[in-house]
Amino acid sequence: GPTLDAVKGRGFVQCGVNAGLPGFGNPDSSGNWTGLDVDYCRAVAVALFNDPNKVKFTPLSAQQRFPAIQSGEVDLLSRNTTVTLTRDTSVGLNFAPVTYYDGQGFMVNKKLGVKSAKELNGATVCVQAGTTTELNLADYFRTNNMSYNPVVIESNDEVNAAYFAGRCDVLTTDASGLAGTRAGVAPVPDDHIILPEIISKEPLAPAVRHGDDQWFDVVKWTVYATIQAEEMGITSKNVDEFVNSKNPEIQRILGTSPGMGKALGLDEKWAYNIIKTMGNYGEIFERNVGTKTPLKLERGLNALWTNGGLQYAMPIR
Amino acid sequence: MAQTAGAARSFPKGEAIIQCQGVHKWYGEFHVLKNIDLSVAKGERIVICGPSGSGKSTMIRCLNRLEEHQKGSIVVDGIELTGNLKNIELVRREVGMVFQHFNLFPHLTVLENCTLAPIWVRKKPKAEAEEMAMRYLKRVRIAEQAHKYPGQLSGGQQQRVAIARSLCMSPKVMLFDEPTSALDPEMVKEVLDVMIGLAEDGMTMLCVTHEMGFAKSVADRVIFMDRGEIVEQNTPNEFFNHPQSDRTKLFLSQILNH
Amino acid sequence: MAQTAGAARSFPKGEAIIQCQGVHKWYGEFHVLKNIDLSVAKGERIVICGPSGSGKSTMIRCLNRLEEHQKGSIVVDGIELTGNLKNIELVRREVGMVFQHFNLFPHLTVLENCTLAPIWVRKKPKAEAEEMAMRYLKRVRIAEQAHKYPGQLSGGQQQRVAIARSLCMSPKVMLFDEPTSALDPEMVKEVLDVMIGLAEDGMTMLCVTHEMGFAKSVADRVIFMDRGEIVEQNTPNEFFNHPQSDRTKLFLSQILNH
Amino acid sequence: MTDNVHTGNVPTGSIPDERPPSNTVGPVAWLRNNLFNTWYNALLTILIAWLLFKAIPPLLDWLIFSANSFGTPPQVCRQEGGACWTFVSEKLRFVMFGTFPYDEQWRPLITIVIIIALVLASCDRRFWKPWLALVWIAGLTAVGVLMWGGVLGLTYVENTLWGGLPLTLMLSVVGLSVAFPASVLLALGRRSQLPAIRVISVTYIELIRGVPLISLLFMASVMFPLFLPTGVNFDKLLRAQIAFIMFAAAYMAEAIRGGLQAIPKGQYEAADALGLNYWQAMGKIILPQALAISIPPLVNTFISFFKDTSLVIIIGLYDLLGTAKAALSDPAWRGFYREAYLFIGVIYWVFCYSMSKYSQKLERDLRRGHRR
Amino acid sequence: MASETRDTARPSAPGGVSFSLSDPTVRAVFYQVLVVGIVIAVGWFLIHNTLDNLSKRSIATGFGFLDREASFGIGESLIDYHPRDSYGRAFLVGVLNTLKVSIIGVVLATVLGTLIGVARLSSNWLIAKLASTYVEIVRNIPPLLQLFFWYALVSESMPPVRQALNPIPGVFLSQRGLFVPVPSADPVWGTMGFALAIAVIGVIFLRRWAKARQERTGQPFPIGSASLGLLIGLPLIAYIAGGAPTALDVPKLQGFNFVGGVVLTPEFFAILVGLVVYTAAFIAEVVRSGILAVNWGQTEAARALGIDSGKTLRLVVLPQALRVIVPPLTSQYLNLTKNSSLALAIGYPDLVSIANTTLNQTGQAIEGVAMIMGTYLVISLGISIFMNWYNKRIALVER
Ligand SMILES: Nc1ncnc2c1ncn2[C@@H]1O[C@H](COP(=O)(O)OP(=O)(O)OP(=O)(O)O)[C@@H](O)[C@H]1O
Ligand SMILES: Nc1ncnc2c1ncn2[C@@H]1O[C@H](COP(=O)(O)OP(=O)(O)OP(=O)(O)O)[C@@H](O)[C@H]1O
Ligand SMILES: [Mg+2]
Ligand SMILES: [Mg+2]
Repeated sequence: GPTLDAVKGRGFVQCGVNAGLPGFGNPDSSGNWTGLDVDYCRAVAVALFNDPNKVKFTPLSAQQRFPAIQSGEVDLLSRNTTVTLTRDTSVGLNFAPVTYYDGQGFMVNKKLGVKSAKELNGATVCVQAGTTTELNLADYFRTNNMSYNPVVIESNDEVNAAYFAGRCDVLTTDASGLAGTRAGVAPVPDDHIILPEIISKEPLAPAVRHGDDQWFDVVKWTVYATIQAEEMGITSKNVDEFVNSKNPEIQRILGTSPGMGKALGLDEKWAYNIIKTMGNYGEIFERNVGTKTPLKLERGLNALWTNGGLQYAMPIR
Repeated sequence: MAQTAGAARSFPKGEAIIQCQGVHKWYGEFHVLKNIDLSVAKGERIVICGPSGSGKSTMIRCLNRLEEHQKGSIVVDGIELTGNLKNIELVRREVGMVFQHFNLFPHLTVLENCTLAPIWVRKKPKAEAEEMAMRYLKRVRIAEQAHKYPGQLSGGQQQRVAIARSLCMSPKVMLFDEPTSALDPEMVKEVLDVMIGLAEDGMTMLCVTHEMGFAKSVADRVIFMDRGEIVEQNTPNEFFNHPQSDRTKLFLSQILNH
Repeated sequence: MAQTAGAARSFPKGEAIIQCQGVHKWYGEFHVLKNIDLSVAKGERIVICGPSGSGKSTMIRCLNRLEEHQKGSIVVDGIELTGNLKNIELVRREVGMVFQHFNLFPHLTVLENCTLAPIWVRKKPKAEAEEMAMRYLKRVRIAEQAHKYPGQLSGGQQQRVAIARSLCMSPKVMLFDEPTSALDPEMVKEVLDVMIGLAEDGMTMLCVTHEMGFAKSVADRVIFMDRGEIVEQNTPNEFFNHPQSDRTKLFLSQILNH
Repeated sequence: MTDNVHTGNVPTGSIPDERPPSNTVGPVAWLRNNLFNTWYNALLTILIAWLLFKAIPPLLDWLIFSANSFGTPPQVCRQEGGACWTFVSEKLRFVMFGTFPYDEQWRPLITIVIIIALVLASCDRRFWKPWLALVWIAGLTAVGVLMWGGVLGLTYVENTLWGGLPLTLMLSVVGLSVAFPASVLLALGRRSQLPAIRVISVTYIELIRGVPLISLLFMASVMFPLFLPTGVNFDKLLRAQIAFIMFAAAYMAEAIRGGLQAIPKGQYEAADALGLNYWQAMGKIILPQALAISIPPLVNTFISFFKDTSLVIIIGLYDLLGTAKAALSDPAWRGFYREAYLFIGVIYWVFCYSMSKYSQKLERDLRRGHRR
Repeated sequence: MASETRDTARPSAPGGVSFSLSDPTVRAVFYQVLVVGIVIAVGWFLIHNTLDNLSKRSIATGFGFLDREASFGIGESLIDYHPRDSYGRAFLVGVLNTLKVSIIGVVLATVLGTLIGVARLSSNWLIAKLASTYVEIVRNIPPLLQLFFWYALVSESMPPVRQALNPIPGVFLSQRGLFVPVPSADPVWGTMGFALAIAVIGVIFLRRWAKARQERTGQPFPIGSASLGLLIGLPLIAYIAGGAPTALDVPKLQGFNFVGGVVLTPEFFAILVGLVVYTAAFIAEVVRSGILAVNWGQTEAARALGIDSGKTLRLVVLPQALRVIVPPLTSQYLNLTKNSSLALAIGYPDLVSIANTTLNQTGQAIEGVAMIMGTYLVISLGISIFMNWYNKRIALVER
């Protein structure tokens, strides 16, 4: 397909990411991009070129992301984007498997003494422009017969700044984002609490634009490969031990028995490379957002189906 | 004053409408007018000449307080010109002025130019003001242009309108500051003709001009200024034929040979 | 043509450098030039006069196609002026023009004004162009100002530079459009002197002017225009002393009495 | 005719000059004329003097006297009140150079110096010679080499990492130098005798001038590839630059058109009469004068253009304003926006103010050169 | 007397026709065809690519989305708006917000700019210097930076909503903005509005009558104070006649926020103050140069006629200065309107910000940007047409 050819010809992947969401897409103090979304960009680069650095990151605001992917400004949008029907159809996107199951939540200052989102009638809410968050917020207050004052600002930084300055009572975004903001941005993290209500389903997934199914396949199976690897216990540390495994399923994934790579138009070692350099889904999760990170997120819905979560890879065969 | 040649002559003969005594003026450090004594009788026609920069304009502009003098006294029509705004406005009503560059109001028609001051200063009804304006416009032979704008007229026509505009205030004195020097030669005559007509009607006039023909034919008195002082004043006849001071002679030799 | 008084006389005597035949021109609906027939011999000096608006400027501006004529033919130095840009450029090289308002290029020095066209149109080396320019500037007695800007010169000096600038293209014909009418009276003479010098050197000249002294002393022929037509043409002597048409007589009485 | 005007002995005046009365000159007279000439002016003077007296000491106090010295940690700053200049010293390099690799930041520094030197050199009218263009080409090449690297042993730096003052300067300087020739053509096009060319120029100019710059930037930053064949694309910085050029060209064309209109018809005629062709007449006669006349409006366009480079923050490029905001979003330093905005405000101001002063000087110079 | 040559009719076509490139008409046609060709080719290329790309990526096009439910909230709106309204209505809210800030901004900037421009010409040295300092500082700093500054200033230096400042009873100032009380609903307000309308009509007639009277008798009528009296007096009478109700809708802190009264939000405040302060500096320059452009001779001539300084300004100087001022003032108005799009950066829901959200929720990028540009073009065109009409009306008639 045209996108895949273009990427191959160019020698790197153009990936749209969040400009500043700790744990998902964020440049660290030395300017290196980090985060779960970022790691999936790298994983695709590894699948194609066996080099996690063959990616060029384009930081995008919520409002810029769809025009950017539509226009071809980026090949892959990995920017905590919620899968919705409109986006799949009229925006013209194809969503890869969900990399993070999220839900929208609220953060408030402890001093307000609010315990539940149901108590937020009349509150002023800071929200980023052009997100599903903005829509869910409206829906939630509508269904609960409450009113609110939105303060809608374009960039995430500005939204956070407005909230912490006291312009709003409530900050709303995906729960994972709230955790990141509280951990990384709040002047005093303990002054703020995240309310228990999760008001929406926010399955976050990488997306590509319509028109190149092969490229879509590459991205889709890159994600599945990491999940499948976790299911089988393959990690970046022990992957080499599995190379000689007799398990035909493992052989197929790691390319010991050929065929899968060719079908995707990739090197037979594609999955091996991904796991070796980026790790499996669990590793990526823990590294970026897990309990040992400032975000301190539990696996929850993002646990494997075998552990009662939702992460379920399609069979690689 | 002994210095002023011809000062011994008994000017003016009639009742004085303008009286300047010991008038001095400075621009910053620059002494422009030096001890000006001048008395103008009702109906008198005075031509002022002198080299460029000698203070002619400054002097007549002091007479309606467009410039402020710093020493001496100026009394016009019985009113002394001091800082008092009321007095100044009273004097300005009685003193008409025509400028070198016409200074018509470009956003008003000829007629409106003429009626503006009568309506707003003399508080005349519009109809009356217009009627009078048309009379004066006719007199300067430009009545048919009354509804044009100044920008549509030639220089000579504009200057005639400017004269009519001043006349509409029925002034007692008219000041002219080189009224023809910004005009094309063909237009000089039409303006001079109007001024001669005015003079014949007995208007008190002070006119800064280099048109010596005009001076000879209408002036009662010619005043020669140089470096801020009145050097000589005399009847035109005497002035042109028997200039007293060297400076006058030099000046006359220059302009008449030209 | 029988209509044109004096047309029976045998002008021009020599070889014709300019030939106009039945030239007409309109501005919109307004007929400015009517059936102009004119032939100018090499070395001839022609003065064109006539009331304002009679089409004098328009006529000579047609001769180097600053204005386009709509009917008739104009041949200059053997080249017919049509829409063809090549021809127009060729003609303009051979025809110098001096305007009422000088139209010097204010951003260039006097010398640069003079060398611009020789360098870019005649493709002369710079040194040669400058040398020639200095020669002509000397001739108009202004060489010492060569490195000043036009804005630093008086009107008379500027007009002399404008003449020198035209001469630098070594034109075969010079056109003058009221070259002295924008000048202060003191400066008229210096420009006329230069033009007289040119005439004495045998330059073919067409000059719109009201300086009748000039016409009398240098012109081979005086052309009188009115309302877009050539009303009369004759030697200066005849023209001034025995004007044929009434319009000419009226005109002469006006300008001479002024 | 004899030259009689300036000969002969000029007699001197008979009354000697006197000094003006003392109450009309000197400082007291100045005060009276400038501050207390009427009763309402006297009142206003007193009122304003009182306001200034109220406002200036606290301002100076915040700025200087009770300002915290360099090195005071932010927590202390917050308690002390006063300006916290540590913020500026701490974040100076980030604000100035953005995310350019820390150890390589001497490169953007030299870039700034080169660009400023180029601009200063071009300000001197003696240097307005053809070789100046060569110096510019050389200078901009050097800037490119320094910023990108990848040759001469310099490490390669992607332009997504550029930021701060070099980015601001490059966007405006490169933008203006490309937009300028384009705008001259547009201005000529708008005054062309050929209807089609005139219509196209007018449409372009009016269309661009009718919409806000940010909508153009937005289009350039995210929608541009839609307009190109699939797979063809330029880099984002370049596209922002193109948007700026399109924008600046339209505005500058209008400034130049004003100058063209001010050239008297006689100049065109004189050029024609000398036999110059269209391009010679334009290049040698009309444009030099028209551009000189257009300098004040042109410099005004330059100034507003320089200020407008700050809008790239909206499409995610880190120019000077972008880096300052990024520095402010550091949780440790949140709230020192007065210091941050004051600092970059001063930088912008110095550039713009010197430009406007320069244009005034140039205007005076040019006028003096041409007139008596 | 020689008979005149007959006026002949103008020939319809010029004489010789030739087809070389040095013939200007051929050349003109050639160049124009060339340029138009290039423009059409480039345009076709871009449009073709766009359509191609859109279809390849199966992106829906068209404006059908405008009828769909917007389902996002908007912070402030001049008309009733609810998330269940359509995208079209949301966009309209944005347009109205843009118009609101532009119109109020234009008025305030004109007033402030005129004051400062006149102050720069003041004979009071201190005022003149102060005004020029203002102009030099404000003009030379990017407007976006000034907006950020104003926004940060309100959101950081105002007290939190619980500790709102209460300078006048009923008026509250906090991070949520300025809340002021409005009179609560009462029939008397309607009557007062009616009385005001009558007063306006009365003033118009009074002016006519005064003018006619002056024309008749020459006596001017104190029209200014009389109109003012009428405009204030009539509604006041209506108010008292209606029982002089004093009930106010006073904002009260309720839950998270003040309820009641009207609010000036920080976002609106920041964008308005930012635009006004910035544009006023430019308008000041326009006004100053306009006044300076009126020849001093005009003032002298008026003075010499005995017209006092106030009337000189009103009757002679201002009418002429306006002609110089209006064209550059028009471009300042246009700039202010276009700069209102910077509202995006500080969260004021103007048309750009709402269109951006819309195009983001719907994916209709091209339509969205087209709507933004189209709306601005229409607004700009409207301002230009109005100002050009006004300029024509006051233009000087020249020879
Ligand atoms: N506003 C001013 N400030 C300073 N000096 C002035 C001012 N106006 C005039 N002068 C100087 O005062 C002197 C007299 O000027 P004035 O205009 O009265 O001369 P004038 O006799 O009318 O000359 P001209 O024939 O050129 O009009 C001149 O030297 C002039 O330079
Ligand atoms: N561009 C133009 N458009 C329309 N009419 C014009 C134009 N130029 C000149 N005319 C008219 O053509 C007529 C002839 O003008 P021209 O300038 O040739 O007269 P002239 O004899 O040179 O007069 P003057 O002595 O005033 O220079 C005049 O009536 C003038 O109004
Ligand atoms: Mg004078
Ligand atoms: Mg003429």
